[in-house]
Amino acid sequence: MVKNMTDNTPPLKINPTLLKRRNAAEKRFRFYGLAAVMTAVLVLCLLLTSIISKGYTAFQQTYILVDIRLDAESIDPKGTKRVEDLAAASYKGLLRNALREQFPGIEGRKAKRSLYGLVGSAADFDVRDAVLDNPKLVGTTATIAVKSSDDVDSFYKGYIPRDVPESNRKIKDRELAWLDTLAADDRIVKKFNVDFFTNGDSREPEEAGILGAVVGSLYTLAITLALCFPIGVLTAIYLEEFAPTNKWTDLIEVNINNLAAVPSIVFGLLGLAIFLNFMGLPRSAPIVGGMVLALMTLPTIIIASRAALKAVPPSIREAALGIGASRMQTVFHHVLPLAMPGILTGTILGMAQALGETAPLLMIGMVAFIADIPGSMSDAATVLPVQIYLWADSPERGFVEKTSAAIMILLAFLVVMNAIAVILRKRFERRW
Amino acid sequence: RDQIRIVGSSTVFPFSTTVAETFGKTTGFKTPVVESTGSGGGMKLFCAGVGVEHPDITNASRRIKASEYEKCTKNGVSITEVKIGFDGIVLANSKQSDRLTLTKKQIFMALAKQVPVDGKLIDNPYQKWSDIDSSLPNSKIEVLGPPPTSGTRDAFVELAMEGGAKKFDQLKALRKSDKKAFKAIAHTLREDGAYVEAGENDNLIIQKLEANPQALGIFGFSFLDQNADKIQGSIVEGAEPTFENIAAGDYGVSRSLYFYVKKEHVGSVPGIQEFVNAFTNEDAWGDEGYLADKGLIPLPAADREQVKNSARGLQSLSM
Amino acid sequence: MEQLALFFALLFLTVLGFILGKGRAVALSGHSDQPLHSRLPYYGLYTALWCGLPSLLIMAGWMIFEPQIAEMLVASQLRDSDASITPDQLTLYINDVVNLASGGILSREPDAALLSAADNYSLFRQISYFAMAVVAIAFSLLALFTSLKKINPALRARNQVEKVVSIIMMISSLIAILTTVGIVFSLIFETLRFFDKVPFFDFLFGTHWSPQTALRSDQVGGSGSFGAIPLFAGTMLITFICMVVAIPVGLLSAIYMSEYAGKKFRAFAKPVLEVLAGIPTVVYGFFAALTVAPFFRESGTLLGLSVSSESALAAGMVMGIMIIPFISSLSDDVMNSVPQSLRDASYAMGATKSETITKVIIPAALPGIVGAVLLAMSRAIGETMIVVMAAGLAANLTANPLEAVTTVTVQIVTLLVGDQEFDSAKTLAAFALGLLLFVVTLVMNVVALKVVRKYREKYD
Amino acid sequence: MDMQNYTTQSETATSEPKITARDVNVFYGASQALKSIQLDIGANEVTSLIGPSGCGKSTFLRCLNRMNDVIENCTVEGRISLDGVDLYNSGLDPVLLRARVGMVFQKPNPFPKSIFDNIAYGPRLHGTVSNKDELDERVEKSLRRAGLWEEVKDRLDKPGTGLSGGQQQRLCIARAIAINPEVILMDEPCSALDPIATAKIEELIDELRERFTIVIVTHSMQQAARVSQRTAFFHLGELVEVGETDRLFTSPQDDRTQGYITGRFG
Amino acid sequence: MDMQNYTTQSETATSEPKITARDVNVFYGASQALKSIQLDIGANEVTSLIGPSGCGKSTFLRCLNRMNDVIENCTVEGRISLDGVDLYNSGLDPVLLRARVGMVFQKPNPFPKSIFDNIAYGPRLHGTVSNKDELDERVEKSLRRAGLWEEVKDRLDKPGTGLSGGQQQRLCIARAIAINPEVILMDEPCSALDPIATAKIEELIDELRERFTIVIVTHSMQQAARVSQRTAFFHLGELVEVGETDRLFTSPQDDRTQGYITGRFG
Ligand SMILES: Nc1ncnc2c1ncn2[C@@H]1O[C@H](COP(=O)(O)OP(=O)(O)OP(=O)(O)O)[C@@H](O)[C@H]1O
Ligand SMILES: Nc1ncnc2c1ncn2[C@@H]1O[C@H](COP(=O)(O)OP(=O)(O)OP(=O)(O)O)[C@@H](O)[C@H]1O
Ligand SMILES: [Mg+2]
Ligand SMILES: [Mg+2]
Ligand SMILES: O=P([O-])([O-])[O-]
Repeated sequence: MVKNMTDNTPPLKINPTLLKRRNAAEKRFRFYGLAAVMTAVLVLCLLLTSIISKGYTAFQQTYILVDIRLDAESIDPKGTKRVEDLAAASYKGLLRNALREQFPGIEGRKAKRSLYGLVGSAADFDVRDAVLDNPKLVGTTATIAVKSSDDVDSFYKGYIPRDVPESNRKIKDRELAWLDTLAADDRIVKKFNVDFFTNGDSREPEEAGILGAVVGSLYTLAITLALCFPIGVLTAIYLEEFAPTNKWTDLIEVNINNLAAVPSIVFGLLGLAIFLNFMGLPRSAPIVGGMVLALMTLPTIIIASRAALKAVPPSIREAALGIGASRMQTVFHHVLPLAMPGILTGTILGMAQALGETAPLLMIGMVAFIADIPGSMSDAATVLPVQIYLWADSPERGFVEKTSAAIMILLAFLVVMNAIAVILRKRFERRW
Repeated sequence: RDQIRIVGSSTVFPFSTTVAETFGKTTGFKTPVVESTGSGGGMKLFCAGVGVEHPDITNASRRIKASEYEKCTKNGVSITEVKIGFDGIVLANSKQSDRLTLTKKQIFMALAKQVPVDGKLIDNPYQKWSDIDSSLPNSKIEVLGPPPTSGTRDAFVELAMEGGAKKFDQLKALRKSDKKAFKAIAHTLREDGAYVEAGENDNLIIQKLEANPQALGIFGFSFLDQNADKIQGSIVEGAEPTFENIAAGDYGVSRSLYFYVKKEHVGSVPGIQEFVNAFTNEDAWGDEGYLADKGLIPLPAADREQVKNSARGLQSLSM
Repeated sequence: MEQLALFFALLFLTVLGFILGKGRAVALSGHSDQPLHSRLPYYGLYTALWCGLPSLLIMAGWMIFEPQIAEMLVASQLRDSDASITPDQLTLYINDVVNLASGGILSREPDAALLSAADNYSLFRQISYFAMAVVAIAFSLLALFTSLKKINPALRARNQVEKVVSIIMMISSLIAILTTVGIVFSLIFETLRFFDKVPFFDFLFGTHWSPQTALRSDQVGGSGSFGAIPLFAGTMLITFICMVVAIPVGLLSAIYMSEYAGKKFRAFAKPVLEVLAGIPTVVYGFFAALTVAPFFRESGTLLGLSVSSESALAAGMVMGIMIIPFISSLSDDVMNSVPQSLRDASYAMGATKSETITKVIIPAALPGIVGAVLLAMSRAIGETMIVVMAAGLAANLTANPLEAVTTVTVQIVTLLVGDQEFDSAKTLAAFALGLLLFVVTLVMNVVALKVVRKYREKYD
Repeated sequence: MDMQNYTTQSETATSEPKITARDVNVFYGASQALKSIQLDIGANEVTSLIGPSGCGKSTFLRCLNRMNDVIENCTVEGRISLDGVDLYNSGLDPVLLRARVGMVFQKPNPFPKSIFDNIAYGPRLHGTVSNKDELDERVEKSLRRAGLWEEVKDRLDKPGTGLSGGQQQRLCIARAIAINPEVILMDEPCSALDPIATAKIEELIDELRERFTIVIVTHSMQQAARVSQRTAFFHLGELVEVGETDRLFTSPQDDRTQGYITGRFG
Repeated sequence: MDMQNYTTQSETATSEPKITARDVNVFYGASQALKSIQLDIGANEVTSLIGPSGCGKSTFLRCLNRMNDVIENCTVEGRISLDGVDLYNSGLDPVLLRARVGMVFQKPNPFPKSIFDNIAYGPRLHGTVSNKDELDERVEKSLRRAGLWEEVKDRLDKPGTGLSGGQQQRLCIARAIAINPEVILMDEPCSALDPIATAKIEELIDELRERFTIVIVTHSMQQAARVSQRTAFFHLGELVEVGETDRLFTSPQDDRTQGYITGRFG
């Protein structure tokens, strides 16, 4: 053995140029980090601003106050005053009469059509609702607020400029004059658009609502979460903590990673083949959509959970095993809680993806026009991204703001969904 | 199942859904579920068989093909065809630029992959509209249109491109001798960037047109109708794409829209007959019906009468 | 809703099983000199599992098969009375019967036969429900008694319970395998049909992709228009651009959040970034097509570059933004769980924070980070909407990010949702593309696994 | 090899052996860490394992409660039995084994939980307490016996990872004895402790010995002499010599032992 | 308070003080771990810190190279200076400080890298070696001085985490001295070492003292007596007494010191 190893190297001389470089590198690194976060946040703000600025107007709706003569003969000829009879009556004619009375002297079918076009195509239902609310109105002349058409609505929201040539304008000069008269009479009012939150889909922008899609998303994602979270976490635990390390486990691992790269529409094909054609489940149903999305989300959760489990230091496992805990107990008492933040992150990302996905649903019939609000998991339903996709593809101009508003609802949905996971994740977080 | 299921063309989708919604509101039946699967996808589902798991109606932006008909028959499906109206396919650009006046021949020259020049077929050499005809603007040829998988594109090449190709004597001769070769030339759009495959979201195309006044877009008439304040349709063969021109058949690039009813389901799935009646009602598909507001170009009144009778009588289609 | 009642009944029995099982164990531990093998709750769980699991499975199975049986019954009845009816008509007839029985809307006035069939049907359903309830509850009770009887100090209750849990775990991991099998099967037949029409090598090595041409000329594949190379090249190009954006931004964000930022900032920034993953892709598509792409085109024009209005660059970049949270959040989590003692060791050597991060923390967290990057990349490969809207659908074989390209996934989607024909090569190509992509990513993942194995550092 | 051989190498335990190890070989991957170890560990006595760093003491200790199972590339050969039951080949549940054979690890490894929960984990796990009061009592008693109670009684709900090195070590001792295992394996339990705390732990060991069997790894020969009845000396993976502690320290039979205890070793 | 006060409490260092601590208070959250510590640490000598477990030795040590900065709720008050430069309030770069003031932690914490890379980490970081040969040489020398070379020379590319407890501890010592810091802080560097390895490390410390300043925490009073010139006794967060090692052990002035070194403490 070397006895004399006395070291004569001088104490560490800090090389000032190197130190300067290192410090500069440090500053740069930190700055890059902050810049990265800020870039991402900035882009998000940009996106959100553009969505909100386009969509906030959808929460308001323009109404026209019309004096309607609700003569009993046409509404309630038998005079029963029963709700069913009042509901079954036709109010379209009354509304049209009222409009003609408002602007007497309009001749010609074209002119009449454009006059009727001032109010929404389902404006007669506003009249009906007013009558049902207060059956005493029958026989009187009442001032009732009816929805304006989407063009009029757009005009009052400033989407249709006044000072352009008539040919470039959706509201023609004649209609403009009528509207000005109405406005001068204080007959144009804006109200909060309740229908947007309580209606299902419609082909008329002013009637279209988001509720059907929200309920559909709720059902679908409930199924997705109920399936993919437990299955994903259990799979991750099995692979990470229990499975013997051999070729098979490698195969499963590669396989799961690979599933993440399978285009989502292929999951739709799978769902079509298995759930619809083989198992005979109903088309367009949230239950099928939920299962398909669960299969799609599974790899995300598994991969994130495995990474989180792997990151728990072995000494903690040893401590528990050394006390006589079984592997299962060790995992569920110690490892899993410590891995929870990562698992929840995976869940957040996976569910966010599931919430925004359209392509796989195409194959199983959820990209559809469905006006009725789904009442159960096996009723036909759409989901929010599908609604957005359909509205974005509609020719009517009024759907532009609805599309953005629907995106806002989807993001709100996302935030609420994530909030729970984010709070949980914070509670589980600790360093060791 | 007590709800009608409709699948099929994305072009017919807006009309079909409008009728479905009104039908749901005004009758005791549930609102039909309408899926947008594309004409071909719809046919595939529709012809797969009879039974609750198969759709009752399919929409199509083209007539059913013989192969599809055979498949249907093979699977025991007998169908009633309902032609509902026309859709104009328009070439449009931003109002910031001048309106174009084109012939089909010019469209062909602008968009075909190979064009005859001095008797020889060569790769399309035209980069600017003015290269084709000096009366056209001196701007780059840039046309945004649907991908090969779209029915709209099918119709466009058939109507505009083929029509243009026929104007060349050489190609006309070829058509007689070798129909396939002719079609291959007439139907192949150039792939050097002048024709941009822009997906099937027509609103996106319109917004892209606004951003890029040089560009032309290809899409259905209803989008032009709704966005008349921003874009203008090019005049083709002397006719502007207006409601009246298309309805009268003056505007050459237009196609018929259909839906097909599965007869076996009538009487089993509630409401099919009533739905057909609602669709073929003047309130809906008439000259002043609500579908016209949505951009559907109605059939001439006589045709309407005839189609209505055959549809309501559920006459079987035979090919 | 009757099923729900039964479900709750079984749930009740399960809870009861737990209580009784535990109670029996308590009693045993009271007057038995042999100590119990497991803790008391495990005996409860043991009984509960026996009470609940099998009968719930019975119930589930019953509910899956019972309607089929009921319909078969109606069908056989009908066939007896009318032999000429075809199977297709049968399903419609059954639909009527079911509608009638469940009080739904009817398509026609019910005739006597229909009414009686509906009566029979509802009767059968009632009997069946009753039978199911009896069987499930009987089984549950039986299991309760036998398992209670089995409880003795030597019963390895914990091991039994854990065994059940581990079986459930194994089944869970089987689902991933089954999904893969399902995917392969739902692609393979169509793919084989496709290769009947298009030669395998033309598809694999062809450099021209134009499915429409081939179809219209009715001499499919002859022109070599089904060459998948441009699609895979496009996929690679876009994915590459996407990762060039997402990896640095994501990783640096993760580093900043886990190592530099204060608790509050992190608690705020992390969920905010995660919103990026949840914005629907249509929104990104519009953003890419209407904001980013024109911006590139105009800047390109200023620089004298020709940038097409649909470019791989715009689509890739926006896609990169979308997948940032996949990298940032997952990497942040794994870096956060690197033990503090390792940081201490590095700091004490006079390392700056950034040196500690790059030399100690990232290597220690590498498997997790690579996993996150692979996951993000997978998402990029699978994304459609943004590419359709911003990069177009034209299959160009180019490495120039300023040109339009298309990706495999986009082609799969457009082929599947576009106008299709039965058995045309065009439609079948979607399946072949899907399968080929599957194989390609599989190879990629195998390589990645090998690499990670090699560089893995195990701490503690 | 026959039994005669062993006795020359390792005197039989003073009492009936609680644990017997025969021909134990341990490998980490390809490298052998323990070579053919034969050792009896007597019941109700303290056996100390001594030897230079890296000689395999911890490895041997971890064989006794099968903690080596969790190390990926570690293989154990040979036969180790507890009360005559083979630990490795008789289908014995390692979980039960570890509940009977408690362990204090060389590096303190408290759970990232509160001090209370650290101690309470074992009793809760094995259900050896029936109510909260008993649990409180058990926690307090364990902490007291490990000499930690006074220091932490006001902060039982604070994380165990926020303790000083020596406190963590005592916490781990308290955690191990809280479940009253039959055998306690301690890997340098006093390495981070001051003399007073050490004395306290030694006292504890002495007290535990009356009812339990204890194996302790230590580097302090004084400590080995103070607390153990028998001592085993390991060197380079071999068990060089084992015998009554007094005997081993006063008249070692092997040169290597001699060298080690007189500090002449190199 | 004036300077007079300090000298009564803590004799001035034998040589010019390298580090001076004045009025140092350290808090973990609300609880105070160190109370008004005044201490001078002389250059080129070994100062040992002794005291019962949990009294704040590690905490004090970690103040000297600002390792407490990384503990979330830890606040340090008072003034500590190295060569007259205030560590906390003068804008001194802690990174630079830590390069000059090396540390060996109480719990060995090797990087999950190869043994070679563990040692090479520091020299590479500070660019103190210019080529591979020099680096190899530096690694070998450091390992030799820590007495680990013979045991690991064949497995330099194996992970440092696969070493035994004592080996890990020596690895960490080797890692710290590989960058030749001016001051070396060692928190119980021999806790997991056998007597021979301990002797080796003590020899190293003695040798290092010639050119460096060393602060060592130890529980072994013998070790403190053997290696250190000055000893400081901590108790319950207070610095009770500090002085020349011989003096402190032979004639402690404080009762508490007396109690601790004679082992009567409770
Ligand atoms: N991170 C922390 N959070 C809260 N309290 C702490 C933390 N670290 C140490 N303490 C407390 O501060 C006091 C001093 O701890 P320190 O680690 O300095 O003790 P020590 O003298 O090194 O003891 P030992 O010899 O056991 O290592 C102890 O009471 C300890 O519990
Ligand atoms: N996980 C492991 N992988 C590979 N080798 C290991 C591992 N653990 C220990 N070894 C090696 O096995 C030998 C015995 O290690 P062990 O931990 O049993 O020593 P020890 O006697 O406890 O030493 P110490 O007193 O230093 O703790 C050593 O050479 C060590 O390097
Ligand atoms: Mg050891
Ligand atoms: Mg300490
Ligand atoms: O959906 P298509 O109308 O294009 O078939």
